[in-house]
Amino acid sequence: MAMSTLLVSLVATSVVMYFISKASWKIGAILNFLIGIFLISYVFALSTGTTSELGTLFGQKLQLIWTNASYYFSLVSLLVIVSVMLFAIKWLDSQKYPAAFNMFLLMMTAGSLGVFMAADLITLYIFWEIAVLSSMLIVPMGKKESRKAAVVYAVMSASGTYMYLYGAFLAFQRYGTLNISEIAKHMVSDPSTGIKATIFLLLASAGIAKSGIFPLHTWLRIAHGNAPDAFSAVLSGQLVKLGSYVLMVSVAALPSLKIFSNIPFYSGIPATNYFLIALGATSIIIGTLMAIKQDDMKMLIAFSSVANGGYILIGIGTMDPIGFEGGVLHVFNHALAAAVIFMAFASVVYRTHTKKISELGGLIHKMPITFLAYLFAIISLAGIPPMSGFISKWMIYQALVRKGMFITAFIAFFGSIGSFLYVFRPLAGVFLGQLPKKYKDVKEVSPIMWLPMVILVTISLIIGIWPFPILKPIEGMRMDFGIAPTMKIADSSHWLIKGFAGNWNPVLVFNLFLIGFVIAYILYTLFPRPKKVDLLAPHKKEGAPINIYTGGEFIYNPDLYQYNTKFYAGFERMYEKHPSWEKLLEMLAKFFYDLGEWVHGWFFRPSPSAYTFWVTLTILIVFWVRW
Amino acid sequence: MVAAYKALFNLVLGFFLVLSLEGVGRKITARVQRRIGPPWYQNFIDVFKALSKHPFSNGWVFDFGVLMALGGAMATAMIVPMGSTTWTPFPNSDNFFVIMYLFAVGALGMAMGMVGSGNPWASIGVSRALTQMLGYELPYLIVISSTIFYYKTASIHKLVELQKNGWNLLVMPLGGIIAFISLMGMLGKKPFDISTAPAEIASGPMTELSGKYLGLLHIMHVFAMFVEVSLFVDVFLGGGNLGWYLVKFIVVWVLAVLISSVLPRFRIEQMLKFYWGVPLGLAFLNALFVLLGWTL
Amino acid sequence: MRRLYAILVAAGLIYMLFVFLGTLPLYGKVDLSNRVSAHFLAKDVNSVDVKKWVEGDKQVPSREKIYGRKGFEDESANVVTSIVVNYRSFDTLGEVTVLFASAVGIGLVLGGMKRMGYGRKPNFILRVSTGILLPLIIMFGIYIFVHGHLTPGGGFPGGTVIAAAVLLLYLSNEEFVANMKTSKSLEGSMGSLYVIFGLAGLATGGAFLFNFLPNGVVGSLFSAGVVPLVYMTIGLKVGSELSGVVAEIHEEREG
Amino acid sequence: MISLLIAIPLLLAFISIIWRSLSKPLFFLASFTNIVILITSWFPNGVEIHAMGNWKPPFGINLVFDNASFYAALVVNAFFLLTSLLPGLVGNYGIPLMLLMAAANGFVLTGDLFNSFVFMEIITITAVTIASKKENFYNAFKYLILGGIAGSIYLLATIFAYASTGSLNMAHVSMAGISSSSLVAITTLYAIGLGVEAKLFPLNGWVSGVYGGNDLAPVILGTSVSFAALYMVGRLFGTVFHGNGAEVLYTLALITIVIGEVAALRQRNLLKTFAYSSVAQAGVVVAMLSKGTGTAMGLAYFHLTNDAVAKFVIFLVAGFLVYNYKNLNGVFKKHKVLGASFSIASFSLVGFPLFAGFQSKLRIIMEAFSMKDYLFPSVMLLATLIEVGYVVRWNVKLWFEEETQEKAETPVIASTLALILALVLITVFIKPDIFLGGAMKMGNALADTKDYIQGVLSVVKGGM
Amino acid sequence: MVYGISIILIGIGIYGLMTQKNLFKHIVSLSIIDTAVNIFIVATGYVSNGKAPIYTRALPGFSPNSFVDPLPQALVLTAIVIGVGTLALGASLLVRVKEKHSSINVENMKGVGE
Repeated sequence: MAMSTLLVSLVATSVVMYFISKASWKIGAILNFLIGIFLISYVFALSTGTTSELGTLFGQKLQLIWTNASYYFSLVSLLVIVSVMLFAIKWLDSQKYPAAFNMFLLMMTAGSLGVFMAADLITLYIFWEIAVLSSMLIVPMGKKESRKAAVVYAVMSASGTYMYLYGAFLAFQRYGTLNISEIAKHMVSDPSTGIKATIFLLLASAGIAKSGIFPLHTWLRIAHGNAPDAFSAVLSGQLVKLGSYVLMVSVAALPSLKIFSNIPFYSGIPATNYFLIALGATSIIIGTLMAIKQDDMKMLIAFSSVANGGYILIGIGTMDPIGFEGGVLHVFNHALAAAVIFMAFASVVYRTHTKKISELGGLIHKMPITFLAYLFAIISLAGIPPMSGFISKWMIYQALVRKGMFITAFIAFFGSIGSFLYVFRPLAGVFLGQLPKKYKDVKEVSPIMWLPMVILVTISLIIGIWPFPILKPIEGMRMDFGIAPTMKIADSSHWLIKGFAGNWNPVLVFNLFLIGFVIAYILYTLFPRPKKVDLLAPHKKEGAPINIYTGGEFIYNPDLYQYNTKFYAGFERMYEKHPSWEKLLEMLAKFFYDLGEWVHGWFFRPSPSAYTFWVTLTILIVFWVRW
Repeated sequence: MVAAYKALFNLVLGFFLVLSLEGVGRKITARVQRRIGPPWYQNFIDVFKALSKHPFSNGWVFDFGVLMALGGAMATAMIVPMGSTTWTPFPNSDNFFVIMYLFAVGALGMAMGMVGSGNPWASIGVSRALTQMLGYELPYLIVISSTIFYYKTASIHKLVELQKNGWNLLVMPLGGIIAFISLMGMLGKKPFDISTAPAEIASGPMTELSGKYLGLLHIMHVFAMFVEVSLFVDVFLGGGNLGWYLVKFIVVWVLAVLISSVLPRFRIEQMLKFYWGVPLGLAFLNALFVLLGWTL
Repeated sequence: MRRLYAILVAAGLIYMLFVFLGTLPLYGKVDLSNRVSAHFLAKDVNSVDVKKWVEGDKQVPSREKIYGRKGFEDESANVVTSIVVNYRSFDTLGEVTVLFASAVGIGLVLGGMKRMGYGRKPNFILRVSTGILLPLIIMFGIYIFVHGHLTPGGGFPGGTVIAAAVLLLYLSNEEFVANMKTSKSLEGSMGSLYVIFGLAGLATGGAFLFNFLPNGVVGSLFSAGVVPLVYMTIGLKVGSELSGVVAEIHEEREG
Repeated sequence: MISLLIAIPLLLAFISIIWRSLSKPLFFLASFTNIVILITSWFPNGVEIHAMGNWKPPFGINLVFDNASFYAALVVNAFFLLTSLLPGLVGNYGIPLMLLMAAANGFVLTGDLFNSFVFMEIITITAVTIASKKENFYNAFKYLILGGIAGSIYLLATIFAYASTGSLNMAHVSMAGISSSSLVAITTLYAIGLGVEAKLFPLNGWVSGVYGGNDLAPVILGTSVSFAALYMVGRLFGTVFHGNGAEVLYTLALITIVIGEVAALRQRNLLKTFAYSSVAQAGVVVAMLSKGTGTAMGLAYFHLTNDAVAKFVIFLVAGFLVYNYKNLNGVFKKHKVLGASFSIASFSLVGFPLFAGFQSKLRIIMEAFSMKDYLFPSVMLLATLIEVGYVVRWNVKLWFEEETQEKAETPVIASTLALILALVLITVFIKPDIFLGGAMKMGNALADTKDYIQGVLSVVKGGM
Repeated sequence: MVYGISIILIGIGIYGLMTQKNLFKHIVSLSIIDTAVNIFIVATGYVSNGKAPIYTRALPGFSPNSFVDPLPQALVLTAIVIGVGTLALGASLLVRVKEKHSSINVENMKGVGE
């Protein structure tokens, strides 16, 4: 099936899916999942270089092309989406609008795939909007706040998108083509730096908005935090990656190093890229600091997505071979980790109906599989071996240190260590500690819901040990974009990943960890067996006290013996009175509202007298100007 | 196969060296504070005693966390080069960042296991420990980054080799000092023992530990300290053959103990403000010097 | 302050219009031969070569005698009427429609039910003189629109005069209610008649509002083809329409 | 034949004043006949004129039937036909609607400046009448005053044109050498006079009150009449005055776009929100018209057609909702078909892909860029951004908020119509030629002054 | 002169529209503008020493510029009627405005918030 046929029929199918789901949403969800599986197999079967044509739009051919980048991004997206589709088969029974959810999820899938397949800027835009529109319609299916979230999301996303559109047409006006590779060629030979930089930044701004980079990051909190729970996994794991893709297109597919070689800023990185890197760095700081102080677990991970978007941008922005690979690989890592985390949270919310960390605790006793999935996901998110998350962070550090970008490196380190803090907060507050009494009858979610999490975590672990399959398309991408094409970073024959300053062997490191663990286990079994302490004693028997150390006192209410409110109070206090960008943007929105009020009050509401005044004044001004 | 023996040797040496040095450290502290103090082998006694007692387990995550902590720490200890290429078990994987992050596995395991005990004091302790990490790691990583930038390698044994003509401490003294201050925090010595703070939060993460759990975590702690001090010795003091390496190791240790024995404990914000003040600034200054080529 | 701004703006507008006046020919110094109206006056529109005319050859004839002759394309002695009802009859249809639309609008807006009283008895003189004046007024109105193509006046003034008669009735008699049904029927049928005249022109002459009746002698009563007929329908229509408006304004809503 | 477009509705209006109850079927009959007449004379592809009373131009009044006026008349009458299918909406207003239809047709078809003034006044008066439905008197009155002033200014402009050319015929005026200062005076006055009906800022104060005041006014005024008014902008400034005064329109249009969207953003009344949106879209169209080339104008009318179709759906649905529900939260849960049509139409308005608005907006931006105009696209995109804000907000509110009220009866015809039009919007995305072909012909016809003059002044056809 | 008067009348009408609080005075002002414009139109057709464009026994023939321009007069006839229509509709609207908002003074009207 040609790519164009696939996309068109996917969009059409999504509408059909609504009516199927209307009859039975379960069948719809299962069909969705099967379509997802089919798409994965389809993606595997396509060979790079395949092209397809969607049609013509105002004299421009809408072309699709399958590249390494398309393969990689599509695969990552589909992994996330298909997992969520599987997850949704059960999870949807807690939702109000299952039919619409199925429809828009499938439509969004089509849109995302189209974005990755697009060979020209306008095709990209079309599918981009399809993805945005359909996802925007899923967001408000959540709780009350999600309505506002949808609006914020739409506006933020649109602000990036329209800048992109402007850039695309600017490029078209100047170079007479919309094809990305053609534009790249023209831009290299274009002498005017100003226009090139404008086009570059305008194109990138769509990515900035979508992947939650600094000035336009605020929608992530509200949208990811309030969207239907399972859909947050798609938002954070997949949709945000559309932004990363566009950033990659604008930085790498249009070879920014060559295009802007006349404005180097610092260690060979052009000022334009450096600007993006600075934005990425700011995002890391904001994302990390804000994530640390969140009590709403979904918002916490939403801010973490801001920070991780920053990593991706920094990695890609350096255009250093290893940094680029790191940035691109981070897309995969964050996608999987965020998807699992959000699905785990969705499971928690599914059972407990709250997403406040301070209202939860001790769920490990009830939902161990969810807990484990979450645990491995945060290990990956925090960039700790042996999960795959480490590889990309390691690569990004390599690039930063090599380029001598110490401030950026510092911020990256800050974000990385900060991520330990924030991922630990839900771990401690939701899963560990004391189980509140009201949740004593909570059960683990059904296998349909935990299976996708486990699968994704397993993939992440396997890639952490043996990353070469995923590094292969990334290397291919790097070759396509001509970033140090002779360099080889992933050396699968020696099981090595080569950095500029030292290599490492993921298999070896994993084995060492395994050996350490085995030794520890041997030591553990050598010594006397422990007695079990029943942490759930107060839940099982009315009037039983808590079994752990309480300073000699008797505590009967486990809810009281839980530390999860203001987990990092000591640190949070230090930046309580931080300036808020979100407030600034809200002020901007309010400004427009007030302007509307003003306009309405001055020009539209008044009596005929005022109308007359304006008409006459306008005549006079026109007369004054023209005469 | 040789590599495996070397790695094993790392473990053995690390265990005995640090455990005895801990004893020595207690002795020194006692002397500074005009006490007699326990014998130098007291810590061996403590560990084995703890291991032999019947413990209580607070659930599977508690057990799992302890194992993960110990496993992670040992895995890291196996990679760390001891002063020279000869004593580098895995020359292809001794990348600084790999060591740093592998090290974090142990820390995470411990934190998870301890919070899994269900005791809020443990949670508070972990929260403090993580915050402290945010404090000391940043100046440290900047300094190490500038070192890597300067020597163009992140591989520890190559760094050691490149210091043949002069210690890194002498190339960038500022960096060395900052790294040492960070090392104090890493070791959890006073004034940076905020996370355990026995008198405040009932030993923090260790609140629920008993018997062999206490022993196993002590061993984990031993390996952790081994890794931390070794890294400092390798990166700043030029390593040297095994003998020299041990001497440097002991000197760094004793220095740290001496400093910590005369200082009281910071509060958590004080600690952050301290690290993000002068040390971080100086670390950036150091980085600037490196960039400009103003090294000694 | 408000008045000051108003004065300033109004003064600005006046200034602007004065400046614009500069683009117009001076008052009274108009050269009619440059304008289309020259040919309306000369009644030779159909013989003008448009191609040459637009290029500057104005072809203005000088005619010794028009009054009392026949054989022109249009025969109303009143040139304004010939423009209004013949050359630019379409405008007039629009004009009729405006009035109609406005009357319909008033009906819809006011939509009253019963006659509104003035609250005091009409004056004796008024009551008595109404009876004397009414036929005169109506006759005068009819005269005006019947002679529209000969003298100043026409359907609109005539209709208005007739409506004035109805107003007089309303003023003089509190009980008087105009027969709306009749007036609406008259209004509607007269309006339709105008359109039907137009359509008849379309049918016979191939153009909407074509003057399909034979012309007569300029200056005589039975001349100018459909012009007097149209003016009569207009007169009746306007009369009934404005009477309707008068009636509607005198209605009030229950409660 | 084309004079029937005006004559039939007029005749039927006059007849229905006698038999009031017939007004609704007669209205349908009139619009249906008009559409049939138009279909039988599909795209003349040349300039055909109908000289009234056989008085040849420039002396008599003539109707001009070319691609431009055909397409405009088609759109105008189509919306009247759609409206006539909704008896509940028409109510007592059958006669004003017929008159409005006649006037709009006359306005579109006429080739005479003064005649266009007459029709504009009929439009104003009938529109005021329609605006006063549902006791919306004060707003109707404001519209009347503004319309009156605009009419006076339009009339002044016409007189200036007559005084300096000696003719009222558009073709003649456009070819007569008018001195440049005189041209400035005329175009300034025309810009202002038309600006009121074309909803240009700050002459559009009436819009929110009139469109927001009842259910009928926006449906017909926001679609047909606004199309007719904007057609006249193109005719006057494109054909007759060769783009003189375009910069005035351009500037006013840009301000209009921003102001309209900003005002819409802040609105809490559904009808008024989209009334302001209509203002902004008129700005887009006028800005594009001011470019003066055939392509630009064609795209402008393409956009306007899309906008009008979308607005018809939106106002239809919104009118139904506003007058049947006190609280609009989540009403679409009860009226899924209406909701889907509304959403599709509003998304088309924004210009999301899959809907017609995308085709026109993108083409417009592209065309503006190709003319090296960088300001207009940026203003338009900024406006679209604001538009996204309120369109999404309304959609979310109407679909997802918790509903509170009992279900009102679903209007079957309105739902069907809305759905069909929504599907048309999707079809136009796939096959833009449905609207684009005609609109481009219209644009080219408007831009081709020479052809127009030739057609009107030398090929004198009495008949037809 | 006539031009001047008509233009000043337009100004007066505009001034009235802008300053008056009573809505009926708005209609009056609008009517003043209408009238002024009509005067203006007629003035554009004036030819010095031109006669009224009616053929009578006294004026049987035609030569250029012997009559005043009849076309503006015809236009004015139409414009006047249009003005009347506007005026009548406006007045009837005001009747209902008064009923609904209890006043036709802009400042005292009730319920015209939005």
